[in-house]
Amino acid sequence: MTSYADTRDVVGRPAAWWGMLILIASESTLFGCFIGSYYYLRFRSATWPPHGIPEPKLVVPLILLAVLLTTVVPMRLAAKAAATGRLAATRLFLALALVVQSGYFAYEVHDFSDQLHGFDITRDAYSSIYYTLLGADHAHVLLGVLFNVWLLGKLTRGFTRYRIHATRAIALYWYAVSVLTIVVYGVLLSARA
Amino acid sequence: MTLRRLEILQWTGLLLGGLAFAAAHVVGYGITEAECNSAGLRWGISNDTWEVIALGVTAGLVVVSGLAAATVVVRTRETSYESPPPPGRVRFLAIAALAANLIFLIIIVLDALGSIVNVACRQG
Amino acid sequence: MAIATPPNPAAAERMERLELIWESRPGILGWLTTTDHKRIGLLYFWTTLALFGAGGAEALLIRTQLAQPNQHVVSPQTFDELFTMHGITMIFFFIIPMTTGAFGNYLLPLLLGARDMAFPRMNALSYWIFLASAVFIYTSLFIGKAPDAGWFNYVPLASKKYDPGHNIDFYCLGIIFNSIASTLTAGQFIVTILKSRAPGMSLNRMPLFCYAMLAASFGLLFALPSLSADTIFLFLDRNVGTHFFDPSHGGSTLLWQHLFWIFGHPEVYILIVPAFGIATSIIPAFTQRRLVAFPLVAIAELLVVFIGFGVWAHHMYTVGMPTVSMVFFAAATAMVIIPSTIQVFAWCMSFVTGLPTFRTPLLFIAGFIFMFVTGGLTGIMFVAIPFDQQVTDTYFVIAHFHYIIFGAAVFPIFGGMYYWFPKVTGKLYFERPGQISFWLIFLGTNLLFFPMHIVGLLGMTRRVYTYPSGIGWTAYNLAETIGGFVTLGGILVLLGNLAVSYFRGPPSGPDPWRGPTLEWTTSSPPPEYDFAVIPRVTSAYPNWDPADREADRLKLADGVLMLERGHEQPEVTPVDGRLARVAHMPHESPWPAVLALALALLFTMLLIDRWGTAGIMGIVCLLALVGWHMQEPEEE
Amino acid sequence: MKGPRRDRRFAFLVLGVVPLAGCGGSQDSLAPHSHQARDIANLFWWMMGGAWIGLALVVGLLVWSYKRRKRRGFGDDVEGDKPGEKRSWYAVLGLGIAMPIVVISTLFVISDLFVIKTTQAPASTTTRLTVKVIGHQWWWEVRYPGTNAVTANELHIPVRTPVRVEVTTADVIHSFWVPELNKKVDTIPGQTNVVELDADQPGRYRGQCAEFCGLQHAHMAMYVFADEPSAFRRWLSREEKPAQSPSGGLAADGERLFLNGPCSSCHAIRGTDADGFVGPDLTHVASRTTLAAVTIPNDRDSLRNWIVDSQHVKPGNLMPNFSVSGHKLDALVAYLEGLK
Repeated sequence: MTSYADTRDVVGRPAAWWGMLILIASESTLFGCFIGSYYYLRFRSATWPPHGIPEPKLVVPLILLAVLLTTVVPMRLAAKAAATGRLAATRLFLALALVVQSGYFAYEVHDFSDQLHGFDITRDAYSSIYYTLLGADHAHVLLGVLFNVWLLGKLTRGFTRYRIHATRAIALYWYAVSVLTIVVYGVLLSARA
Repeated sequence: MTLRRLEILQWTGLLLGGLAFAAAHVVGYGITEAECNSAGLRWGISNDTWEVIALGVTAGLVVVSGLAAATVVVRTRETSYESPPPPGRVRFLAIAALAANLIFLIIIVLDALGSIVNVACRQG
Repeated sequence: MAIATPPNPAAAERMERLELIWESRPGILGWLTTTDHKRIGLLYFWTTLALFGAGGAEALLIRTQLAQPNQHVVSPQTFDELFTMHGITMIFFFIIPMTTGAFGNYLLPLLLGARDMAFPRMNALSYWIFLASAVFIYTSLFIGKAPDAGWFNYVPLASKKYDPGHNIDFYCLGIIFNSIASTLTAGQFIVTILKSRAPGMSLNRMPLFCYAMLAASFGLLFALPSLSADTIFLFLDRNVGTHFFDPSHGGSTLLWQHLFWIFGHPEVYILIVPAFGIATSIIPAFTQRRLVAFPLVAIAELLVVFIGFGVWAHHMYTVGMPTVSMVFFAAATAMVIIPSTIQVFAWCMSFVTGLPTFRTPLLFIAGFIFMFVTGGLTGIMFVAIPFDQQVTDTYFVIAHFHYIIFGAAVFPIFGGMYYWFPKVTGKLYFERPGQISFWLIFLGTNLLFFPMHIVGLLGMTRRVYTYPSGIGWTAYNLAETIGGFVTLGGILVLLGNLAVSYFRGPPSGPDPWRGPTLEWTTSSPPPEYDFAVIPRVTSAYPNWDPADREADRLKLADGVLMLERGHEQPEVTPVDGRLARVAHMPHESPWPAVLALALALLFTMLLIDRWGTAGIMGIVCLLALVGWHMQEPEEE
Repeated sequence: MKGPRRDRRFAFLVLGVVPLAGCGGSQDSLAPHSHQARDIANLFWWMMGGAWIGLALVVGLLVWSYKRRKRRGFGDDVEGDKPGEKRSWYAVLGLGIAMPIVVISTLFVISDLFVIKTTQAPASTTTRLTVKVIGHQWWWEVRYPGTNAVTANELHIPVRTPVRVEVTTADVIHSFWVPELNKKVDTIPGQTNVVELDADQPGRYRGQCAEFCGLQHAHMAMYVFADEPSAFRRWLSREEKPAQSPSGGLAADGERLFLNGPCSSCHAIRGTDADGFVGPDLTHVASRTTLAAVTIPNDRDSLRNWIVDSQHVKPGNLMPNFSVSGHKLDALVAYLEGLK
């Protein structure tokens, strides 16, 4: 217990990172409940998806998924750059990720409204849980996009320890959203089985 | 035994059993849900077989986890659970894990008894 | 040994700087923008106390209506709204916010040796959202549109077809709104407990109160999403036309029950585990003995919540599940009892082997043990599925969970009020009236709840607004009603005692009980910065380690670890509590209140189907968040 | 009958509350009249005995701590702030872990592996009669498959005969519960649940909806009449018959009023054009002992009052008040009272 009143040595992860982890835990549980409900309803219906509803598309979603996953790399690089205080690099990687993510989100919204024309959310239990799950996932992508926009805005006025922590936390959020999206697609596509 | 190894055993003891139990609980319930509803007619799975498999595996994991905790408790009997970390904390959490795994194991056993003795899908 | 009087001029000068850095803005504005965990704790305390009054009034109205058969004190509709609001209020707006929001906020940093929560502004936000949600849900009562399908709100009774009014929409939105506040509290409790402990407080040296809060927070964090999903589904079913709960379109009414009880049963443990924490704080102080079997009690507090997630379907034994499914939950139900038996006997052995002085706080804990064991034993009976199926939805169940919720959750709250009253006010309460209040409440509650076991076995079902005479229920119901009013009397004595003591009580000094934990090392009431020196911790009972306290005094003299340079507190590693970094804490901020207000408007717009306006409010919330984060903790 | 009642009295004294004279009433889960209900009741008595022992143990420890409040620890282990720690650990491990695990596991095995077999839904082969009970807000519709018999709120079964009761709902979730005969079972939309009734002596057993189902949940009771098999067959054959219309006079006016008035839009009377299905089937309403789901007795005054002012008797029930009086009311009542 020596005099470390002035110590600024940094061990372990900042509270901000842990806070983000908590948010992720809470949101993942929400998705867990949606997914549980999905299968609960599925077990109760003889045909899934019900007659008259097309099986969920396979190819396009997988391609989109791949696109979204690629953005994990720049996010990771951004976090690393921030940790070592390389401002320009951080901005670059964030911007790169943001472009791809926005593109992904834009297409998904378009695709979502397309499907709604096919079969409406008020059609039956399948359509209800299908759109709820998909919509919730898209909403989380949107939140991530907003995070990145906000962070880039912040970084225009340089680094502070606070912003470095924010970068780490938001990167963590994106890893989680990517995993979440994989799981959600997995569940929705399982209707083909 | 090195502290590092004790650490690993202690965390195994603390986490493995709990996770295994949680998984088995959800899966075990899910199996019955699936079999005893219209979907199950299509899949035609046998409740007892699946339950016994799931619960057997889990019981194994819980036992492993319990043994890990027990090892740590034995190996650290010289230290007190109130002594400074890491050793004190390792012993502390190992003692806790031992109790936890015992409880998980009993639940798994009772689950198994229940799903074997009772007729699957008979409304209770 | 308060660190109120600095030992030398240098130290005095440093403490002045601390005062300046941490002092909060004066007046109303100070309270609106505060991020001080103690002030937020007090705000929570007064708000939840008021709501406790509301819930109690509802309960007494219910008891008055049921005092005699075939009475018409209130109309059936009013009765339904009363018991629904009673449940919602006591669970979501009294016990959870009282134990976590009030006790947790005020005490956690003090027991951890921290200066504030890990996320002070988030802490403020959780309070303002809680307040807004309380106003939101109580508006429904005053405009005569209160939820009326029970706090469990089963569909299809709660569906648009059978409940077309806004009553249930108030329920859905109010519950979602409130659970945002609880989630925020839970999340930052977890981070605070993991990251903001005093250096040296490793997991095996953390007070049991903190374990209890950790367990309750994990419970809230993982239980509330299930309720949110459920209420979201119901809101969509009612207002968008989805079919989650509509069997005619492939939905399932039982889906509601599953999701509800996946939240609802952990909820029960979330209600009582913080009370365990209060008990495990009071027992060592008044037996002058470290709690027996510390590691087992610590894990028990976590286990009861963990296993509590696996027992939900024992609320649904009568819905016609396959026997095998029920047995799964019965097995978990059977073993979730073990953590509680561990704690009960650890408490009792501490009583036996320590030197118990039965002052009011310990009396309430003894009463709590009695009530908890009684309710627990009837709980064990629900392991027997056939018996559960016989008595579920009767007054037997009401008796059971009121012994748990009033006996095991509220008794420790009362005990805690007495125990920490000197710390919060700097005054001592009066002992004699304290003991009177205990005995009134103890006898009152037993007279109120015990006969419910018997009328339940005699077949009296729950949620009936009246009952016929001649079935042998009348005498018991009358006794219950009398007991209710006796309990009210006891609570009034308690509040009166504390109110008078606040003005007339003798000064308490920093440590009237020779308490074991860190809050007793600082002055009463504690300074804004809680501790002048980040305390040294080498056990779970730091105030009983004279060497460490002496070390603190020396550090104060040399100005070590005072962190008087800025709005700072140390962060530690989550497991072994080694110093990780010094964190910069944010200052007071108006944004939490603003954001809560915007959210309240958002939910109001959803309620009255103004989706467009609701969207605009959503954007306002985002802007508020941006404004919030404009202000960064300054670096020196 | 004398035996169980006395020891139940005794038990209430044990429970610490003096019971009413002749208490127990007619909806008493501890006055079993079937082997299922008896098994459940016995289960309870055993559990209650254990519960009292457990409570005594804990209270004993607390009282003991009060008696020895001046002494620390055990034996010579009285030093420091953990006096008597070792023995306390043994107590916690023994009383807090080992003992409850054994006791509760035993309870689990007995109740959830064996007793549950007697109370769970009967296999369709083991019962000799099936009755369909349909929950409505706020009354019970009773049908006897294979016959035309339809009645309400009063369910007749042959005594000493396992009867399969299939419960469903027409609207929200209700719960079918006759505590003296068996556990309760909910009526779930889109699902049929089954419970067995097997009364071991003739009698009238009160039941009540146990799941909150709206405004008049409090007034949704029913009677189960366990008749001797011969009496049951006579009752059933009478219930099957359509109503014979009155030869003339007051009752005949009443029939005309009933069929041309609003009554027939909600109520059915087999053998007439009245085929409403919102309210109970009234073909043999006069043969029932109560009205409005065991809310009021089935006599002339109650019936009159029910027709003109049901919203006062049972606020919120789906039958509006009718402003009929004088001759018309007398006629209606006469007609309904003739429907034996």
